[in-house]
Amino acid sequence: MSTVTGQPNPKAKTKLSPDAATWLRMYRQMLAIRLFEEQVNELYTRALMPGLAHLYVGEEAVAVGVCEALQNDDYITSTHRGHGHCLAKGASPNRMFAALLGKEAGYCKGKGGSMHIADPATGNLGANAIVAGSVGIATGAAFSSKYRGTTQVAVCFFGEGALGQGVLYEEMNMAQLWKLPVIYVCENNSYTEYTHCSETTAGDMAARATAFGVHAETVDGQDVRAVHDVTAKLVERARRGDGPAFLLCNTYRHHGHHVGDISREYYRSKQEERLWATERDPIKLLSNWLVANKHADAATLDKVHAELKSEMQKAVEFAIAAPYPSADKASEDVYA
Amino acid sequence: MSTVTGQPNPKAKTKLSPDAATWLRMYRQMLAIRLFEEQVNELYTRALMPGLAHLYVGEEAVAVGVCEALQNDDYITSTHRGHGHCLAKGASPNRMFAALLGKEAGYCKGKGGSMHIADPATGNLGANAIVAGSVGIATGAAFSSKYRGTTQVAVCFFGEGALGQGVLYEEMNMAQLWKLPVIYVCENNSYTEYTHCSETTAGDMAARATAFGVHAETVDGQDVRAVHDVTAKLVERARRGDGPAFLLCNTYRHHGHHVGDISREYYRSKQEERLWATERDPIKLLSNWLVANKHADAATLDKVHAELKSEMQKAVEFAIAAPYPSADKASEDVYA
Amino acid sequence: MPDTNTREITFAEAVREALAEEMRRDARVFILGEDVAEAGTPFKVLSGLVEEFGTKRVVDTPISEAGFTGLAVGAAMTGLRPVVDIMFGDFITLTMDQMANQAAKVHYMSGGKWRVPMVMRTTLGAARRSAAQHSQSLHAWFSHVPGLKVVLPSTPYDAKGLLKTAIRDENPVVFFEDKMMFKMKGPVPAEEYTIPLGVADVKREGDDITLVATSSMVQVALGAAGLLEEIGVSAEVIDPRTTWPLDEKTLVDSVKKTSRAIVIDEGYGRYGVTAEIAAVIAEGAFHYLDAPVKRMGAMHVPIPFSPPLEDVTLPTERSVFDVARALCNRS
Amino acid sequence: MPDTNTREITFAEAVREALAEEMRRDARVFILGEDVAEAGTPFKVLSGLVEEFGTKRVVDTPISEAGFTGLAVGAAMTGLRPVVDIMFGDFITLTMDQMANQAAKVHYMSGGKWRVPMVMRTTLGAARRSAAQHSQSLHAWFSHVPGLKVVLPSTPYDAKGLLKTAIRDENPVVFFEDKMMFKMKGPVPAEEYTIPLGVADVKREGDDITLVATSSMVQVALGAAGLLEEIGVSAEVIDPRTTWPLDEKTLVDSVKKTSRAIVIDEGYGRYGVTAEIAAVIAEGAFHYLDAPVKRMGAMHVPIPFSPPLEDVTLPTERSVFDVARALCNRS
Ligand SMILES: Cc1ncc(C[n+]2csc(CCOP(=O)(O)OP(=O)(O)O)c2C)c(N)n1
Ligand SMILES: Cc1ncc(C[n+]2csc(CCOP(=O)(O)OP(=O)(O)O)c2C)c(N)n1
Ligand SMILES: [Mg+2]
Ligand SMILES: [Mg+2]
Repeated sequence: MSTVTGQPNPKAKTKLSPDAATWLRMYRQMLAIRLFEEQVNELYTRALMPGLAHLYVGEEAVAVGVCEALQNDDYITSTHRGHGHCLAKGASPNRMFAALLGKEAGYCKGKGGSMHIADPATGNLGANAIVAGSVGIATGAAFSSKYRGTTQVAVCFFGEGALGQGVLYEEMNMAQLWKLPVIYVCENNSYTEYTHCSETTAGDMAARATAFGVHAETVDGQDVRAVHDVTAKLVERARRGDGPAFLLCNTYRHHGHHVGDISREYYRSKQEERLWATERDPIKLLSNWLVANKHADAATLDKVHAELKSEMQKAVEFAIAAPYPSADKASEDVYA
Repeated sequence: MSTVTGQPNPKAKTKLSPDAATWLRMYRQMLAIRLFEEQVNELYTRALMPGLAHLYVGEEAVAVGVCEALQNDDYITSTHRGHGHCLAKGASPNRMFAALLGKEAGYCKGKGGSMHIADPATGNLGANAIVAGSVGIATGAAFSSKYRGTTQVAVCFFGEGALGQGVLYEEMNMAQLWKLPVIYVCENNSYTEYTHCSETTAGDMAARATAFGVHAETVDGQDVRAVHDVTAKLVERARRGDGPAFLLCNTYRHHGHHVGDISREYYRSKQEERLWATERDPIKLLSNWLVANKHADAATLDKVHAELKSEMQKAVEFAIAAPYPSADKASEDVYA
Repeated sequence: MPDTNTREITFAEAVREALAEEMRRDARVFILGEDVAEAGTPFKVLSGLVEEFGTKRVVDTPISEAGFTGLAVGAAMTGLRPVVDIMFGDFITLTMDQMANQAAKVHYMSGGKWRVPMVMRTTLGAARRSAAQHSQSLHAWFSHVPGLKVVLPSTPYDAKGLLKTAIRDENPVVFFEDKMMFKMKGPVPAEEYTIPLGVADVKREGDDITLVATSSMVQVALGAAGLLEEIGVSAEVIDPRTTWPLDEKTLVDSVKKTSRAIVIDEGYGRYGVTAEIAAVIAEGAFHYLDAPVKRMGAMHVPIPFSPPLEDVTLPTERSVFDVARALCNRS
Repeated sequence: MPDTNTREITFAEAVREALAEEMRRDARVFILGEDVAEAGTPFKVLSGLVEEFGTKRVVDTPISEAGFTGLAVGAAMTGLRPVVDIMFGDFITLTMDQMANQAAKVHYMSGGKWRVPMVMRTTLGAARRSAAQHSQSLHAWFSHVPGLKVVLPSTPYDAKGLLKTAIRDENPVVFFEDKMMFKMKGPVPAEEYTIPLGVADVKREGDDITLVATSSMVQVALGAAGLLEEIGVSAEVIDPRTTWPLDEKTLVDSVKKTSRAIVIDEGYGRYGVTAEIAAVIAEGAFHYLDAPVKRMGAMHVPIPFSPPLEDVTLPTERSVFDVARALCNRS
């Protein structure tokens, strides 16, 4: 996979112990997602974006930790909260912003919008606006990889709300029966739209996978190093033919369910939000670690920030300037 | 509930240690189901029955052990293999046979047939020809019972094939979240239509309930006393407000998937069938126990057999003689 | 419509009033769905109900559309009157087994013994820049299923009166609300009223052409009727209000009078609601028609996200006007 | 149809041959469904395939219609050509999200970048005494969804040729087989052939009335045409073969010639396939029609079990004959 700035990923094969350069690349990628999403919020606030968007801010360590353990031709599927996954798998901010604005230059020629970024070039099978809607697709991609005899792995991202959809269990059952190379990554940010997971989720989340014989791991979703390490192991396992896995990542979304969800106190406290934004922010946690371990100094990190900021700014400008598709395009692409 | 011969069940309340008379009544009920099903097979062979039917022969201890632990106003839902459940919950053989022949006197006025016996008078919410199709209905009946403040319990019967349907997990999750008085009775006879459960079911069956926090028990489904004991405990538990349970009953169908499934060796061996029919037959197991423990002698059991045989014979004759509904009835009962 | 004590309220308020009144009247009525309680749904249609009726009767569910719809079927059979909330009409895909194979058939299959008095409230309509999985109008599917009734209110007044009737109905009823209409205001009497299912409403009288329009398309048709008036064409606008039962007589009688008809519905045009209604009119008013019955629905494409693309997929006042003008041979 | 080397084979054999030929031709084609392998499905349509192609390519699934349909979508996107088997058409209820929200939309939503070349084979048709949940003909639902194609073969010849084309199509195609037709025999060439989707077939030529019939109703229409001939009415029988794409021209042209039409389909009559086809004809042949287009479908009731009830819910040769006779003003 490529990083957000387009450099090819030098890893020929997943490494279990990444070096400092790798951690720094992950830092850059996480920050890129953060800054991308801040621009999205801006676009919404300035009424430049049609519709709504669901920001990934706060959850960056999951997408980045996982996708850094994948190859370019490995597959992912994503969700309504999907910008982070798509960027981490190598999408270009230019075409992402253009997609969000409904421009022809965007992924999907303006037809998909925020919730449907898809890109064969980076193995992105598509974000999905149906909760758990892509579980079948990811499992099918893993089936296909095994059938075709490749070592491609499929990663299926979803929120803990998807645990409510029965199809998830149907897929995990088949994945385990047939030992398919698929990793179900559950991003547990504790909330569906406006309801806490304790009101919607009985029993134990990870047990919902192990009940089907699916190997499960739980990880701190704010710790990109931990996410990456465990994913790398699960990817190896899947490539070896040992079958599917379920990775429960505990995380948090800093913003509302979507950009318009501003008054949130009826479902979660400001105090809780503050705690996660300060003590548990994945980017801060990584930058502190990088500095503490002398993998980077503050100046380096500031430079990365400045570079990305200007990159995102330019990407937004590209998207704003890009033309809309002409109306006659509406009836194209229905059938292949 | 009533037994098949129509005597009212004297129990005012579930007893945890049934006496000999109760075991004898269960024997009668199991045998009634067996003889009923043998008549159904006859009707099919003699081409007197429209369509097909799925026989419950071999599984009688489950329906009887469970339903004997219920009151008349407790609910059940049933399946395509549902004759046993309906009879055990108190259905009359006359009207059952009439239903199977599509006669007006049948349950459902001939509209439902073998797979759709339903009867409000005995709390039977209906058999269902969609695998797992009644899991929602049973869970909803339990929701209703709790909402209305009654102590009614709902029992949902299904085969292990229903473990493949995602909706089951959606319902168990809600049942546990809301502590609903519903008991999911999984009749594991090792086969769906023509496929062994090891090919369709990954992981551990009971864990599929406990993963959702649902209390699970496993029982020998050929031992009616064991089935009854554990059900009685689960019913008490549900009435107390302690929530749902999952009861895994290991059992076997002696016949084919349906009456027309004659050549079965491509999916299961004659030897296996013979073993279950001889060593593991629930009726034989109970009659042996009754005699060994001097709760009944052979003559008594023979008498029961003779009585039931003639009862079933008469019921079949009733059904054969009963008139079909007139064609204009086809358009009635679409809307209430 | 009684015109004493009539207030202007929004479509969302009308829905909420109907629910609140029926919940006060009948303790068996309860609401089940995602984010229905404290959040009052993303559209805020249910705001305040949990405060009055508590979480026993306004129940937040997991994201399990099949599961809670099925649960509602069982609850309805055993003495309750569930009102199920499916946030976006696109998600009825997940409930088709519970609705078509269970809810719709229980009464018939049981020979009339069990009943399923439940309501499913859901949405339809595009134009919110929500793309293909959040913009569909799939009411044709349910209209095709015997045992279900299907309601498509187009004004606050109709929404309230029809929803109250739907809740009191002994059958499963699916109630589609246009997402774009929630904030639309209209007159609604303070006193109680209900509207029977199966009675079309003449939203505007006219002589030259009949515009049969449902839900979101009623305002479009009324707008087109206004434009037509400017060129001397008098359009009658009829809202069937329910696709099943369908008030065929009112539709056919109108076309017998006007001799021309356009059927406008926001579902996909092909194999959609417009086909049935057009076929009914073409047969019933055969000898009166001066021109073929025209149909206008959503373009036969998944709804695109990009505004200039989405906008061309839907009938508009202008496109209806153009078709009507051509049909009436005006230039 | 080439008439050299033509054999009489059953509909089931024709389906099986199409699958076997395509599986030999293209290693990406595989079959997924319940009891498809050793059992060859309850209808034995697939008998023998697992012996030739092994369990890698003929895959028994759990009873998870949504699950394995969704899996097929992903497999199709990533280089395979799944043929999904849904045992009874009644169970498509469980796959509506995977088919309508995923399979049908992936290509469009991705701006044409991903493709979903999959086939869903399923059944339709009543009259097997299987009651309401095993007798439905729900192809109208899929016909309503842009992005899907829908095929309804009515003979062994059509079944084979159309299925081969469906498997080679780059889009999701739903293929409905009438359960009562599996044992019907008909001529099928030994040499390879395919039939394009979207081309109607004139099953019988005639001048006085057009009977448009699909799937199971084609034989009924042909039977009725025979009865009509006895009273001097010459009926043309046209089978659209695919409801989407729909060969409107052939249908309309026929009615322009005959001036009368009946549309016969085994789905529920209301909001069904007959509505669309009747509306297309009524519009396209407006100036040629001597009588309203009539529609005949399943009675608008859940299919009952009891034989005398079930029998009256379906169009028959006799009822089609009666309607046609009345339409042609014969007594
Ligand atoms: C099947 C379905 N039901 C409901 C919705 C509406 N919806 C969109 S996002 C969402 C909450 C998702 O929560 P979760 O899966 O935890 O993801 P998160 O937003 O927290 O990342 C809901 C209910 C939907 N898109 N699809
Ligand atoms: C949703 C659905 N899929 C498939 C079928 C076809 N079918 C009927 S019974 C059956 C097997 C059921 O197996 P199980 O649940 O174990 O019950 P058993 O027959 O063993 O009692 C199948 C696949 C169905 N009725 N419903
Ligand atoms: Mg969440
Ligand atoms: Mg079984």
